[in-house]
Amino acid sequence: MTTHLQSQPDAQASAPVHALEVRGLVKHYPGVKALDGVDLVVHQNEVLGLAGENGAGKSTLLKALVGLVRPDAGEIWVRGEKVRLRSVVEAADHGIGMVFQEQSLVPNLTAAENIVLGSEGAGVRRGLYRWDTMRKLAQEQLDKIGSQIDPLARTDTLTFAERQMVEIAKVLRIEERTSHPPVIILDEPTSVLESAEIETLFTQVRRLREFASVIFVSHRLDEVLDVCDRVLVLRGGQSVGEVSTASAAPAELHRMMIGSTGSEDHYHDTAAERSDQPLQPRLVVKGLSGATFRDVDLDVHAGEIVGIVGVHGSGREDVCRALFGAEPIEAGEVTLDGDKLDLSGTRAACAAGVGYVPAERKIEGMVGPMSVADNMTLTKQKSRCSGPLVMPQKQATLVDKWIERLSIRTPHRGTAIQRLSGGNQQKVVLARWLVAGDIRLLLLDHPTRGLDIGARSEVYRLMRELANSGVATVLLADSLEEAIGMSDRIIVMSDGRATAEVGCPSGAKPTPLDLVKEMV
Amino acid sequence: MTSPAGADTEVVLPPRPQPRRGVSLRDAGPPIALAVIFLLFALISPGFRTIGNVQNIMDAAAVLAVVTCGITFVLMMGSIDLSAPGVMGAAAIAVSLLVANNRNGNDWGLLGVLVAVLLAAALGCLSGLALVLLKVPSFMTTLGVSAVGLGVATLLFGGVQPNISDEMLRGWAIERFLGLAYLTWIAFGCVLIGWLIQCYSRLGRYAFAIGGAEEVLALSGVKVAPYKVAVFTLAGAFYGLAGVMVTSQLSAGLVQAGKGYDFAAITAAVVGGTLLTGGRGGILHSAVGVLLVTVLTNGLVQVGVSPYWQGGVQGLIVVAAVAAAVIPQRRRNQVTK
Amino acid sequence: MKFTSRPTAIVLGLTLAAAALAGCSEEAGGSSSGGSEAGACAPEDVTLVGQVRNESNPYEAAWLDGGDAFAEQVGLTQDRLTYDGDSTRQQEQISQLLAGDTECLVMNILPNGDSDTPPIVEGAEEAGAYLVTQWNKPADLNVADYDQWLSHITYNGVESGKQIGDALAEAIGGSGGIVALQGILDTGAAKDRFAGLEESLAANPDVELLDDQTANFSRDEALAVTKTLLTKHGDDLKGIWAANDDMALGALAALEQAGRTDVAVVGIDAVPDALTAIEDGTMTATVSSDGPWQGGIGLAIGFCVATGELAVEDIADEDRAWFAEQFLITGDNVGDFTSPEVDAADFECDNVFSRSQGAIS
Amino acid sequence: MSTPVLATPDVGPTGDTAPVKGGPTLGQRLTSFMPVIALVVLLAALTIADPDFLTQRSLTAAVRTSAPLAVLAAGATLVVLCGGIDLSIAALCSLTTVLFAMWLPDLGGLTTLAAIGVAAAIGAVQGLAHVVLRIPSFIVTLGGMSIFSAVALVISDAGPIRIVDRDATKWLTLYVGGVVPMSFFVAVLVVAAISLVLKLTPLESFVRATGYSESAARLAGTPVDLVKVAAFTVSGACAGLAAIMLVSRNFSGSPTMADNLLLPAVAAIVVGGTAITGGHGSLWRSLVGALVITLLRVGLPIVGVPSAYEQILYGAIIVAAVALTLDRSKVLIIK
Repeated sequence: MTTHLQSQPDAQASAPVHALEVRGLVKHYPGVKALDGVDLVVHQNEVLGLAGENGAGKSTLLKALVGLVRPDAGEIWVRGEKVRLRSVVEAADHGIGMVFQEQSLVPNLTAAENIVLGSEGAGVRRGLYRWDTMRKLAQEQLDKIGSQIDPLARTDTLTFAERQMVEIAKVLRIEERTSHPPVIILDEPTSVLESAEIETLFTQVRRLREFASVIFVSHRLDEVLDVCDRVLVLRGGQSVGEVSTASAAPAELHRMMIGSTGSEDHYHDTAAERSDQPLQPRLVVKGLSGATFRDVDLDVHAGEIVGIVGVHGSGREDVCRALFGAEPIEAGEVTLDGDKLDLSGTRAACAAGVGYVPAERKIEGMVGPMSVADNMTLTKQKSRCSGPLVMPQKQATLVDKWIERLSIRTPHRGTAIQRLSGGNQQKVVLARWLVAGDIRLLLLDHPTRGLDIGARSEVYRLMRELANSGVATVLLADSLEEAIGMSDRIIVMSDGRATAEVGCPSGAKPTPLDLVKEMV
Repeated sequence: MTSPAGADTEVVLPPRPQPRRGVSLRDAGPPIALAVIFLLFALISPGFRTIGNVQNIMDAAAVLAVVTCGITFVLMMGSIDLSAPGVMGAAAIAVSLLVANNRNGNDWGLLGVLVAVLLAAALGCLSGLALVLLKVPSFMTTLGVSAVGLGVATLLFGGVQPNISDEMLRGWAIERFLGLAYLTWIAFGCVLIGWLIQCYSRLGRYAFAIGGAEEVLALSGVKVAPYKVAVFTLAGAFYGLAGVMVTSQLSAGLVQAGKGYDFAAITAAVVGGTLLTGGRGGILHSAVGVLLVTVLTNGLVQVGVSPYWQGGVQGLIVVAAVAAAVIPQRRRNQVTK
Repeated sequence: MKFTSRPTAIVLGLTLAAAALAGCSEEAGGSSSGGSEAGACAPEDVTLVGQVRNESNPYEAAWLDGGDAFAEQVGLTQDRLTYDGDSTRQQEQISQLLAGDTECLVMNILPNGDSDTPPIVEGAEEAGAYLVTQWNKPADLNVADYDQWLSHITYNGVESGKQIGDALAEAIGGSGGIVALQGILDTGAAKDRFAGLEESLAANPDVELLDDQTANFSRDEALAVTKTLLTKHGDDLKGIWAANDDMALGALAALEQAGRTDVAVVGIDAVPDALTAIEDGTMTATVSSDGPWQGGIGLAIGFCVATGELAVEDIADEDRAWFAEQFLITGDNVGDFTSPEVDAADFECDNVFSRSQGAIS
Repeated sequence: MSTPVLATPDVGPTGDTAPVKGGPTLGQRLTSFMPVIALVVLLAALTIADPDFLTQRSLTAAVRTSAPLAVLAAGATLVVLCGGIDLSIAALCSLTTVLFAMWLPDLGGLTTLAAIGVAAAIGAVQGLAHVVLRIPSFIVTLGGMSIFSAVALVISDAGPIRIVDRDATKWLTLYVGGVVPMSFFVAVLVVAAISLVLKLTPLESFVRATGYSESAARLAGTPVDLVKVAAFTVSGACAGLAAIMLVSRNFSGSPTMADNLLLPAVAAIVVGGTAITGGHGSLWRSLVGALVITLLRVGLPIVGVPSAYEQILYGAIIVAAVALTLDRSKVLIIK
């Protein structure tokens, strides 16, 4: 048991004063105990990692620290002073600021405005903007992190990564509010970043440590170990232990997070039953061209997982959407099991047994206010209908069956899907294509984005099982490792064309470096 | 990069096009439509292409322009405002009773105008307060406030038409500067002020931001509610001024001074490129929209289209103009509300 | 407000179906139909109702005030109803009114348009309320066919349109171009008046109608339309014929703004502002419609019948639908009309038809 | 977990398939009945102001009055549930009254069906314009509003057309069971029929998915475009039916007859608690909303509120009613 539970903080002992300390924080939601007595200490000038599965209470804890959630019990101490945080502003006044996981910038304002939003200071005098001052203020923040972004660019013209930089620049504004060293919380900052920017970010985090304390949350454990001084592990709303990053390995962290020894085979690469591959590929794409891709050839056999990798702007997302009929094509022919696939719209694709899991789950993947059951049966009417009529009993039985089969954690099939955790939402979205049992081709666009290790692992297992049962899968992976781990074959795309194909059989996987060479 | 597991599939940053600061197709559509329609009418009708008629179009657009200035800020927030008829009616009656008139001995002059505009602003404020305090959608609060405004106007009206004899206010509609009535210059002033507010004030920028991503403002510690109330108040003030302008044109205070201006202004704003979902467009877009609508109205009369058909032709052209603007930008999975 | 469960939905559906089968009837249960005995009412039991479009225009406000004056004369009060120029709302109010106590109900109604009159008449007939309508009535609807519809009063719109048309022609010297501002296109008043103008044009062949546009009886719209017409026709335009005074006043404002003083304007209704304008010489002519008298006379006829001083059978056929007296007002006689007063004598039971200019043909 | 995922799940006994029980709480049930509560409160207030108001005759009249408004609102509710708005209903209704009156002499008994059919077709055309050209529904129907008005004015020669043969609409003036006016009964029937169809088929989830999140619905293979066109078609058909009710009431068709019902109809939808942003709400709510609006339109003046105060009260009450009925847990940001 390497878990050494944190010693009970001693209120009398004034030294050393911690930058931030949390004692016995409790938060109930209807039916869920999100926080169950969490303790946490952040020292001056350290980077504290926070690890835990989805639903472990990370988000709630962070929200409590920036005043978005009011805890039911427990105390928050900032530099030896007990505080009550009722809003983001109060948290900022105490020097606590957060970079949110969901990008929280106003798209139609300039970067400069976003950076100073809510604390314009000298940028606004008597309600009037002073654009020069504002630009200067924003430039100061951007300089801190060495970013080259034009402060007067509209935010929706920036790339994802640039926007993340703007967010960090924005949160650093709290330095101007307090004379004390600030505490900066980074919630999953790397999930959407490209590797060059991740490196910049890590440099930033290390620079931040010079004058601030940082709480760093990421589902990529190696990152956590890389950049943090210490990692605190949460499970079931409690702090279950902490490790020093000097000595720990990802496997050990993982074990603490899930409470038992994790599977060694992260990607469930069982390589079973794949010898009887039919000669004819299930999906054949010939010369597919659209607005952002040209002459793409692709074939996928039944039971095969084909990964497509490519840099930003390679057009792979659009190819994926085009195969689902969600993006217009200019030329090309696509056949599925020898029949021509109608790409005129999403309906035809669904009818042909094509399924698509979009990357933007919350906007495109699910209908938030609708129930788990309705989300699951939205596509395949025969899964819930008899003739034109919905059979509630049939629907309920089927949905409950799938809730159980995929271990979807939901209070009830009638619960609105937006109240589930990300991993469970994604499982419902996947289940939508499975309920009718007629799925032939599955297009997965970043299916594990924003999911924790446990949830990822389950999604991987599901993909594996589907492939084994004969579904052809196209995967746009979150990382090269994921692509390599999951795929049987990898297509490399760049500038809208498929430029290379790399075999990726079990036991003879290429390295990420091999792929990168093909990509550039 | 110390750990290979951190490597992302998106390794290389492609060169990014410089952020657009210039005019996009979306912004260019309405002015082009305006130019095309203007030229079309000019070709067909000799009466249309006279200087006098162009002056007339500018004068006729004045009131609608001021109303649209107000409504644009509300639309930018993603809200909607149907309160113009009531607010304008109340302001029109109020101002006609406060300046020199045939009903009472008041002769407040410019102060009367100010009080009427303040009354209108207060009504606008009421819409905003109901929106943020009662959490009732603006569609309903403004509909309610419009009824309240008409009620107040009817109360003040009291059965006898108030006619104004105040020379200053009457002069606004009659006196001309550089060929245009003072009212038209006031409208220009409103557009300019509106544009300055939109670009250089926190209120304007926040209104824009509320339409873009309201929840983000809250996360950044901005209290949105006061700005919403302020935007509705500002819109009310614009309607009030428009009510005063109608009074000046007619030399009389009418309860119905604002009849029809709600939908006319929304049409103008939308035709100009302001989105009903908020976050896009602005005062200058709306100004173009106002001119477009006014040119249409004027042109159809000039060309001699039957009065029965005018409304229909106007509706058709508005739909066609918007369709022409959106068709090049259609996407397969686009959301259209 | 959702079906909470399927059984509820089905039960509800079945109930509705059963109810439908249960049968339909012509009448709402409990409604006491049929007319009340004429003359059965004590004066203090009579309910007086006046209904006009809205109180926010001077003519109709004066109408209701006239009704109040009559009510006061007989020691009652008048219920003032307005429907904001909304036909459906007028019908809704009437049907609600008739669902109440209709025993001694007297209604003086200004129907919004011709088509609104028949349902009001039928409703009153069925409920037994005494009804007088004014202005709008379909030509083929015969008042004498009904017992409870006592009378329909209007002004001869063709005549008024012609009178002001002639006055306009005279004012511009018998020749030149004029434009017409029409009222709400689907009202009888607008059509009759325009027909009158056409008669006048036929009689004055040198007067040319350059354009006709609608301004919906509205001062504001008339302003905008006139401005456009002024630029369109320029100096060819010598006169403006407006179907009511509000539009004429809007046209005057447009002329003032354009700096034109050489255009003659005529209207109809004799609202106070128009009379002032005629006194000032900026407007040429209008035709009187006496709002306060109209507001009182309808109630007076109904009151007389309800209290038994007048019997429906005794009303001559030509008094069931008649044109009220009207005058062309020009600069010469405007002084006589500037302060209209309600004359109590007009409302005496044997005097109520004294202003008749004959039956509507 | 060795079962192949794709095997069609065998339907076991239902008892052990429900993991957790959970239904709407008392509070949620209360919120869904708020429109009814608002209606009762309003009725009580009117009765206090004038005790004669609460008679069976008077209520029958009110209910009969509300029928066209209820039908108009019910149809438009479908469009609102899909996330759009239909501003053309009133003008389309006026146009249909004219068509009905013009066709009646030739078509006789078939006129009702023909008029509703044409109104539905016009609605469908608007729906197609909306989904094919991707023009916001606000603009399409705003344009439709002026176009239909113009057509109605032209074909009717700008005047009312009287109905001589009243038999074709007589059925609407009957009373069911002696108390319930047939027109209201039909309105309830229409609402029930549409609600049942929605409830019993996947359409309800299509409509809601489209309203809550159109892009997600589309990517789930939901027939978004079809659903929208269908919603506009039903809205058009309802406008047609409302037109026939108006004709039965007025014995004539007129090009401006229903024009003033637009804002009351939208108000009825919102007062019922349907979210103007789409997804959340129901037709039943709009039916109750229509009753509330009708009571306000006719009740206030009848109980003797002077016209100026009546407008002020009307404004204040509709805002208060929406404040009561809107279920804010379903709508995150109020615009």
